[in-house]
Amino acid sequence: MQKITGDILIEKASALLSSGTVSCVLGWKKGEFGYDVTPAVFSSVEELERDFVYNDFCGANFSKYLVSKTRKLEGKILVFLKPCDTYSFNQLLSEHRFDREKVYAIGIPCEGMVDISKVKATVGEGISSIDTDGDNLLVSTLYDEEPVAVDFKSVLAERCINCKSKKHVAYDELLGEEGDVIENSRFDEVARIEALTPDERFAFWQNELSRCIRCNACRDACPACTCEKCVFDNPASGVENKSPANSFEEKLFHIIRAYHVAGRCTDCGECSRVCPQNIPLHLLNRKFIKDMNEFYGEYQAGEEVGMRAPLVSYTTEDLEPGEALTRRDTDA
Amino acid sequence: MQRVGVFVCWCGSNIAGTVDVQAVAEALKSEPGVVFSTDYQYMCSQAGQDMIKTAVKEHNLTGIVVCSCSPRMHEATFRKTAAAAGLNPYMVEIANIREQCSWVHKDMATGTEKAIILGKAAVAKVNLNAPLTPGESPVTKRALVIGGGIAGIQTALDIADAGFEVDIVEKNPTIGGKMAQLDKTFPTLDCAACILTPKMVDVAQNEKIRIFSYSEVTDVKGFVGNFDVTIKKNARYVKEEICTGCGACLEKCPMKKIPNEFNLGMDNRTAIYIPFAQAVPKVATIDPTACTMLKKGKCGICSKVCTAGAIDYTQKDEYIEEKYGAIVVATGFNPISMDKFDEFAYSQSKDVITSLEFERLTNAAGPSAGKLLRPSDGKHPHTIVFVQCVGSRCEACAEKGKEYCSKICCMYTAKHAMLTRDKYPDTEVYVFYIDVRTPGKNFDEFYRRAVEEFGVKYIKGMVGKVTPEGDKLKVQASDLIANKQLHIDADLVVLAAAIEPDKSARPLATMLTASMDTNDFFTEAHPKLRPVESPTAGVFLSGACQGPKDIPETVSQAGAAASKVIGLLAKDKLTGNPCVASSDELMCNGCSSCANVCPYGAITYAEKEFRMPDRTTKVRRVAEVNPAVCQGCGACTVACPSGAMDLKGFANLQIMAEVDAICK
Amino acid sequence: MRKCSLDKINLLFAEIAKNAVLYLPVDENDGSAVYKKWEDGTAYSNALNTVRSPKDFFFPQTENLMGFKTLGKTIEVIDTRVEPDDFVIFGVRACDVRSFDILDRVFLSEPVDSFYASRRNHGIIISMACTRPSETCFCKTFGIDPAEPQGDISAWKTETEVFFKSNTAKGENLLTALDGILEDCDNNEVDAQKAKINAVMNRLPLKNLTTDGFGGGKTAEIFDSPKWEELSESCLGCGTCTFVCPTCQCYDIKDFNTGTGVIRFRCWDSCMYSDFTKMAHGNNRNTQKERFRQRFMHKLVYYPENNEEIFSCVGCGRCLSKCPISMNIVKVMKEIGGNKGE
Amino acid sequence: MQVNEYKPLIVAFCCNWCSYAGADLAGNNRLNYPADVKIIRVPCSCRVNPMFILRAFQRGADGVIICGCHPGDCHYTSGNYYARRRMTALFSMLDYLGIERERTRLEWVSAAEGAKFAATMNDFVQQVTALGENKRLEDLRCKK
Repeated sequence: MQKITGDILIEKASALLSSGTVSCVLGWKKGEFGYDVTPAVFSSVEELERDFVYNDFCGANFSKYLVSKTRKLEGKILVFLKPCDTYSFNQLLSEHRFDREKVYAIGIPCEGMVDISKVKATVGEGISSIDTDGDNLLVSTLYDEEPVAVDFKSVLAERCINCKSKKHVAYDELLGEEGDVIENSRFDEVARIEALTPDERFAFWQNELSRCIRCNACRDACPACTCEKCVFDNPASGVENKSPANSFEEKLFHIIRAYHVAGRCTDCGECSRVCPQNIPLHLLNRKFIKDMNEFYGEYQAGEEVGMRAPLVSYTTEDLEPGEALTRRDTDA
Repeated sequence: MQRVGVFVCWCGSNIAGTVDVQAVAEALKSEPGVVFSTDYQYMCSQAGQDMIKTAVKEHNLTGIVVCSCSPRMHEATFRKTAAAAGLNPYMVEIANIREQCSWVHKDMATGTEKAIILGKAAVAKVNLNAPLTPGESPVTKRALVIGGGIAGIQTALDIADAGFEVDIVEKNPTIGGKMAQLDKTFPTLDCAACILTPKMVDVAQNEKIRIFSYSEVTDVKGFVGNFDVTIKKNARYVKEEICTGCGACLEKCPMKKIPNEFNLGMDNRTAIYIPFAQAVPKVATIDPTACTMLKKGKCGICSKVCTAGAIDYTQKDEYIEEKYGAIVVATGFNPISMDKFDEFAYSQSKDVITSLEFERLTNAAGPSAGKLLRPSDGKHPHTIVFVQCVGSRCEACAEKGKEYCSKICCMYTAKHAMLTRDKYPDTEVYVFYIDVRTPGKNFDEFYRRAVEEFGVKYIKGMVGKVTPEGDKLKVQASDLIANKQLHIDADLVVLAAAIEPDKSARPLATMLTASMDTNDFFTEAHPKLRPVESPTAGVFLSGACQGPKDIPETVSQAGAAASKVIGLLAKDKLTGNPCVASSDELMCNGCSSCANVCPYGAITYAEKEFRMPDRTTKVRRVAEVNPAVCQGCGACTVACPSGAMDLKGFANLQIMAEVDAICK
Repeated sequence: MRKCSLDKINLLFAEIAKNAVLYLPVDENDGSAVYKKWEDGTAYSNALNTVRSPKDFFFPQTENLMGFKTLGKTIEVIDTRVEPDDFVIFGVRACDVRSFDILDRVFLSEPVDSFYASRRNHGIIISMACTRPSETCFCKTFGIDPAEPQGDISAWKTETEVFFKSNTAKGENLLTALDGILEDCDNNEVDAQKAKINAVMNRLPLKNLTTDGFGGGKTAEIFDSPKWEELSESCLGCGTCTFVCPTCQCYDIKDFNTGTGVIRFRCWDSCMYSDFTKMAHGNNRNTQKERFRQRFMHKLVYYPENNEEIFSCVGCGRCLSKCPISMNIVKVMKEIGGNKGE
Repeated sequence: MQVNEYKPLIVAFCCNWCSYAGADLAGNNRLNYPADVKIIRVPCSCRVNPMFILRAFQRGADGVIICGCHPGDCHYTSGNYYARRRMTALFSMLDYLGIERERTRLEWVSAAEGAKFAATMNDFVQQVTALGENKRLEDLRCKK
């Protein structure tokens, strides 16, 4: 359940719009069924009052939109950033992907976002509305007389269960109380896979990646994937491909995508959220993060602007690849 | 698609012995783009090159593949041939079918099969080659010589003689190096000082040469023709330009018990000192670790006695930044430490000495004024044992000594033995050796004289143990020819210690980005064809920093390095390596990953306007590569996530084409 | 009408699988369902529908068209076509069945797409009436009755039994072959089932969504609507909607260099992609707005214009549940079409 | 009679300054290693893009080895340090995906180490031969 309400955000945004501080607002627009909110640009108070919403389904990370919107839109853009979004925000600034001056960032608290597929797995299809009641979601369906109570914590998105930080690392203004970086167990699943035998690992990933339909949603939603043109879309790159013609190409795309964002990925989890096939793509990115933390020291992309990512720096004493693997084996 | 000509070289039987060259030529004929394919005995010969030129004309070739020796050997040759035939020189690719094929595989079928695959890879690559034009950069017409021994001195003099300015950076208070410590020189036995000191004076008096003594290089940036070097002038607490070298301060200095480095600690010097009488610059230096004024603020005598007023206790280290077009490394050598050779009792007995110490003992300016006296009791030694190869050719014990031959020991030991017998005929002189190596002009004659004329007792065999006993040194050794054990009661034992590169060489190599071998000797660009150049453009090698050398060899290499430097400085502009990185600005995100990994700072960013397909304009930050600064390593190309950064001559598509060709 | 008790459904599957490859929806761990090949022990899913549509069986994501073998400078053309085995798809929903009509109009009109045609010939579709439509369902908008699914054989499922009715000769032949397991029955239970479904249909949130404002001839009216900009504002330009859509049929033809030859294949493409229909001069739809508009104009205007007013959307709701930013055809229809669907 | 013995295909990326020269030296000294090794010259180990490695596996390579100057000896000062981090990350990821870690290797071979080059190649070929064909990163379309 979100502690801050949409009304507070609307009030804030309206004030900034009216005063001319910002010319438009990047926010969530309500949809048909309560859970299908859409990122949208609001440019008037009327639009805000009519459509703006902030609820348990506002998972979309707006940071990436700033790359295109700051180029396209006139004036300053107001953007609402949840704690994890602020890491992406900083990372994009480190990479000079948008003009900070064109953005007014408001940090907003987040209690974790709900994965609607988990709700559906509990109550089934046919959701007509979703309300909240304390720590529960009250889900009304076409098939149940009474709303079904669903424990909020039980339907949190994976990335929110393993939330790494409630702290905002960038903002112009903060609404609500500042949180802290959280001790989390987000690498446990990676460690579990690492501990499998190579055959098991291969089977695991073969099964996961074989579902890929190369819709590119992971890439297109990823705040680190902001290339003007992705190598996989560029016929001149020599590796362009459009579909996973076979298991090699599935792996190629996902290995290279994860590699390209290695050290830049803030672990926001958008890739896994948007995957229509529910492939746990974050486990690829987290593998790189975990490795680099273990081999080169703790590093959180986006923690500050201007940090040097592990793959664009070095020490003369770095581990050799073989040593790194052996060390991990013995640690495990 | 190019029109490719393939030229398969036999290299006599070097290639043709294990590779069916005709089959290779025939197989490559059907590769895409290939319009002509042939083989010839020596493609690098004039006739071979002419063959290429004719083929280019007759078949309108746009690309050339030579299947031959390593590109490190003849790529440049064939690029020139291509240029002479009117092609862009970078339209040439070499398939290395000698070093990486015919020489490492014994079977004809295997060799031929692999040669064809390597040829296919080269064809695949050349099909994607594009003509490249090198960029130009200006040349700073000044050279830096690092090290002021005989190598550095000779190089500097030769460069200055050609009219270019030279700076010598020497870490010691004086130039002169190891040669200044020597007594006589083989095989002519002229006195080292007599031939060296005039050269030192020449250096001092040459208007084109500046000496930064007691100084070191702390940073090197830039590239061939345009080095930016930071030189640290260590504080010597004496104003160099005022000090007249009169030596009054040395006499009055109360700290007189400082081991004298110049005499290898066999006598003492004062805290303020001039290493030796002919030092250049002849300027005093205060040893800050010994001077009570500097350590405790008490004394100041030297300042009082200096009539010139040259003493300055407040002097600070000074950093000087200079630009150079070329850098010569002449950092020289040192004898290795004898600490690990306890069997020779070096640390137990003062009468076990190294050859360099022996050199000082026999030098008229040395601690014993040239009289050969035992360091322990000042008595005349009657039996002297010379031990050769102490730490040299030490295959079994790499952590103790060196695997290589130190090259100079055989000759100087012969010299020492001969001179001893000449001056003190009553002395018994034994030399223990593994082999006596005397390849050099008049070298073997010299060694024979020592044996035949002077009666030095050469014994093939190694000394096993030296044990001090009373005033004698009990030497146990084996005589391999007579096949018996020997016991000699010696008065003096002289160890021919292996030599190793100076310790300052390793950090310097890192600064210069010059490569070194496992022994810390600088690597030459080519062991035979480019022996005085480092693989790093604009960095040259002079003297023993590249490998053990005697004086004649050092001086000739010094001259050779100088002539290479002169050749470089004589140019107004340098044409660079065109195989540099370049960014496709339409793809570039401006994310800075490339600049973060560039070791040369070759990448900068600019805000540029782009006209979009929908007729709007957008301003984006994009990377720009300075082709004169880029050295073409390719680090940026992999750091770039969008693939905007690519490397000319080693482009992504080219390398992938090679991969494809090899794997198909 | 014939029926089979649910207890015996596996016998039925086994019988079908004797002569053809049988595909049916199977539950995944994450609660979704996917079509999988039936093997002994495979359980038929109760899910409403699959994440990927059954169009994949006729129009797979990648399909080899032909090959070239190169030897030196010679090229040999290779026929890579593999004649598909006979197959049966079980449990296709009414909406998805309609999608085959839409695809047929594209691929089976002259010139006939022989790859598609061949798969159509080899495939038998056993549809399944819906029991529990989702809030995202709006097949009714396009005149589809989820209680009356088409296909070679129609099927209805109750708590205990599955009922079958053949619609085509192919379907009848299959049902006849299954005589040993099926038993004849009347329509009563199926009619009751249909009534139940229709009752639910009247409660669906999108029940009143209409195609008003769309259809052939509407291009001029809505092409320049300012709403397109707003709707497409947050579109990521990914291909999720396209790839889960049962009616999207665009593909790209590409060559893959194997090192010793070339495989020419086609693969799905998406009009949402920036390089879609890219030509020598560049791209004719340069902004995401234009690409976004194209997708919906095609489904709701261009296709009906060329196909007797049949819309190329079947209301299956996949894009509603899978779009990463929850933008979808319903929101477009409501905004642009001017009907609120309330 | 020899039965069709399995011969692996090994792609070796060698930096121009050290390892390629080391390979040349191995040749100069006539130090044998299997012809299964095919060398691609790159200016520096940092030029090796992970995509090249995956490409080699796709096209049928059974093992890929990257050779560069010893740490500290890079002709470009730091290229091999970046290569080391990149390859560590990549190899670890491939291992995570269940792809045999023995198929990839990073070695430092100086221009003076002809013997090491030959020994390394002999060893790597042996190691890959023991694994057999690369099945986990293959692209069947590229099979002969």
